[in-house]
Amino acid sequence: MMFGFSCLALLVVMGVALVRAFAGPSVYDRILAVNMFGTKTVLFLAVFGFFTGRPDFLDIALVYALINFIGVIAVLRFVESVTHTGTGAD
Amino acid sequence: MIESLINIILFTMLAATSLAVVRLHNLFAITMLFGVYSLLSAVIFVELDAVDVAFTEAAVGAGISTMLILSTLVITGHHEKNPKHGPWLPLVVVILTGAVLAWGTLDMPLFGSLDNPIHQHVAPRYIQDSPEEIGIPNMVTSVLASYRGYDTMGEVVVVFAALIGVLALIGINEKKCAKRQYSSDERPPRPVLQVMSKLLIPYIMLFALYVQFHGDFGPGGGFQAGVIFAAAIILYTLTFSLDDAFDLISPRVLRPLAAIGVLIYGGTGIVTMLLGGTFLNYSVLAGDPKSGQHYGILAIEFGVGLTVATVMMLIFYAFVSRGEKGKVE
Amino acid sequence: MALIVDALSWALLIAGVVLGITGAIGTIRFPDFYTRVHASSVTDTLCALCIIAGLILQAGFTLVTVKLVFILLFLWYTSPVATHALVRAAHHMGLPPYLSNNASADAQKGKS
Amino acid sequence: MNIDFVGLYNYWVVIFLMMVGFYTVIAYDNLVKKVVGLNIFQTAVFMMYISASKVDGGSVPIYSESIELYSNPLPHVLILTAIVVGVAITALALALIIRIKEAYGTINEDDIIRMDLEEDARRDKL
Repeated sequence: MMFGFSCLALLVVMGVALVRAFAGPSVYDRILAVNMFGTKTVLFLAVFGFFTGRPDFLDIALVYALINFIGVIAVLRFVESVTHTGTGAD
Repeated sequence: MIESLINIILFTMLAATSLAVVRLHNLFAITMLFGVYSLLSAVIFVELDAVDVAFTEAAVGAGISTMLILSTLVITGHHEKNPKHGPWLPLVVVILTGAVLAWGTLDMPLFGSLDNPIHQHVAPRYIQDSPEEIGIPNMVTSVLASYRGYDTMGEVVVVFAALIGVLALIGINEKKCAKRQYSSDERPPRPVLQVMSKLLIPYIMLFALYVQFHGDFGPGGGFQAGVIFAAAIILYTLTFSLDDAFDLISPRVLRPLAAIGVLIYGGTGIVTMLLGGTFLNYSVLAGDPKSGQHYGILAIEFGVGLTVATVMMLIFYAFVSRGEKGKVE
Repeated sequence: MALIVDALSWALLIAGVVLGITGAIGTIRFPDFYTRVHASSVTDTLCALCIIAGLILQAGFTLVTVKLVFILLFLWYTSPVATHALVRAAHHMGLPPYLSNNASADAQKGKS
Repeated sequence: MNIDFVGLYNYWVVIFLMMVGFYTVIAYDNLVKKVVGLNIFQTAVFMMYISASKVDGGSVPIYSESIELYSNPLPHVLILTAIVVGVAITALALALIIRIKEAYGTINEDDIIRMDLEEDARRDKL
């Protein structure tokens, strides 16, 4: 039961991060929101494994963390390499 | 109760993300949200018990697709022109099609019901007999590598064919840029990232090996492991430079390895035929059919992992070298 | 004994979730990018620690615990680095911070 | 009529995603955005299959002695295959887009069609 409620609360946090990702306004705000969404999702996956009673599949959370990190680095790299006009706002 | 609530929230978030992807006009923002969309669908796959699929989607779908779209945007530019024609005609077409499909769902078997027709045929046999017949607990791996081995072989060939297509279309520019020397009072770019990726990359590769060989018992296998291995090199390329990555693993080495992976897969099939079995029937590989299946699955998963890892690295090299160094002369 | 462990793990989970929600509110309510980074990144590490410690108490000494520790280490390792890279990039590209003596900020104050 | 909201919600979202992807492909001119739309459509199909494979009270199809009921592993295999093929197709499409950008200087479909038509008209005159 406890795990279920933790899952729901983490979903709320993920939803809020998504709102920030939709709203922007600058590219960096979006990257921040995506990064935060990713870390909270890793935690969600970990808790969800316990919620369903089969917590042996935490490898997915690890891969998720890894891909999320590499994704953020890649976005930064490519945003840097395209010379941006002004403040990086949309 | 909580389960269906989580399900509904996740699906709603997915729908909202897809809508945001379409509404934005900065292609970088679109790509980022598309990455979120992929990762979110991976979470939904976990929630729907499809851990292997989630693993693949997180690694292949979210990681590689996003990376490729980003490196394409470097070449094509990231601002979208406003469409000249109004949205009304496509909107009408889409709403009509959607309405018809939604009407069709009313006859669908309900989500989660056990009497859904797809649970009646073939699947019960896999679920009941595969742990006995193949001897490995992960049913998805048994079906993927053994029962439907032809299918997976075709898929590996498709991935290889895509590599050939990409290399034919854009190629890899292996010309070295002049090495930049840093004077003593000037720091190299991204020092923090470089140090941490140096520390991290060996563990990522170790984790890839774990995923490769643990695929029989948990989620994982050649596809996922290959992509994670490629992700380590991609991280290296991103934090250092393309030339450094070429020094580390040259495309000259990778190209034959991609073909060797496919050959290992096909060769396993040939060996089973030579030993008197049918193509890709691993039971003949050892005296005991179960150990034979084990050896066979290990061999073909290795082939899959090798091909996928090298293909992903080569495709990434191709896109990034096109962006940084221009056309192949 | 089991009850104490349960209660402790629940308390840790609740603490982690509350921290997460605090950070989320921060990212929505704060006025500009740099303050939002502060809100999310500071809560991130402790939130991860609390939740994963709570789960470890539930899991006991198994492979699951080892994996949880790896996830925690990975998050602790990558999350600050990502934040660092992000803020550094934003600063280099000239994203202006929101300052109280900023002309635009004063104009906003005057409006509200 | 009695409609089971929880039982059909997944399918409705799947249809919504499909239509969003379809709309992106037919209404926008930017080729990269079209590829993203195709990917959204594709993910909708994945969701459809995986939703159908879920069994209430079932568990991950990895054998364990304490588990009685498993979700259907067959759609998982099909979709796992489809995801990797999808990425291969995306890579090929993006490579084509890069070539189009180099040949035409734009990735806007309208401009490309206009340039093609002008080229045809010029050839006809000759």
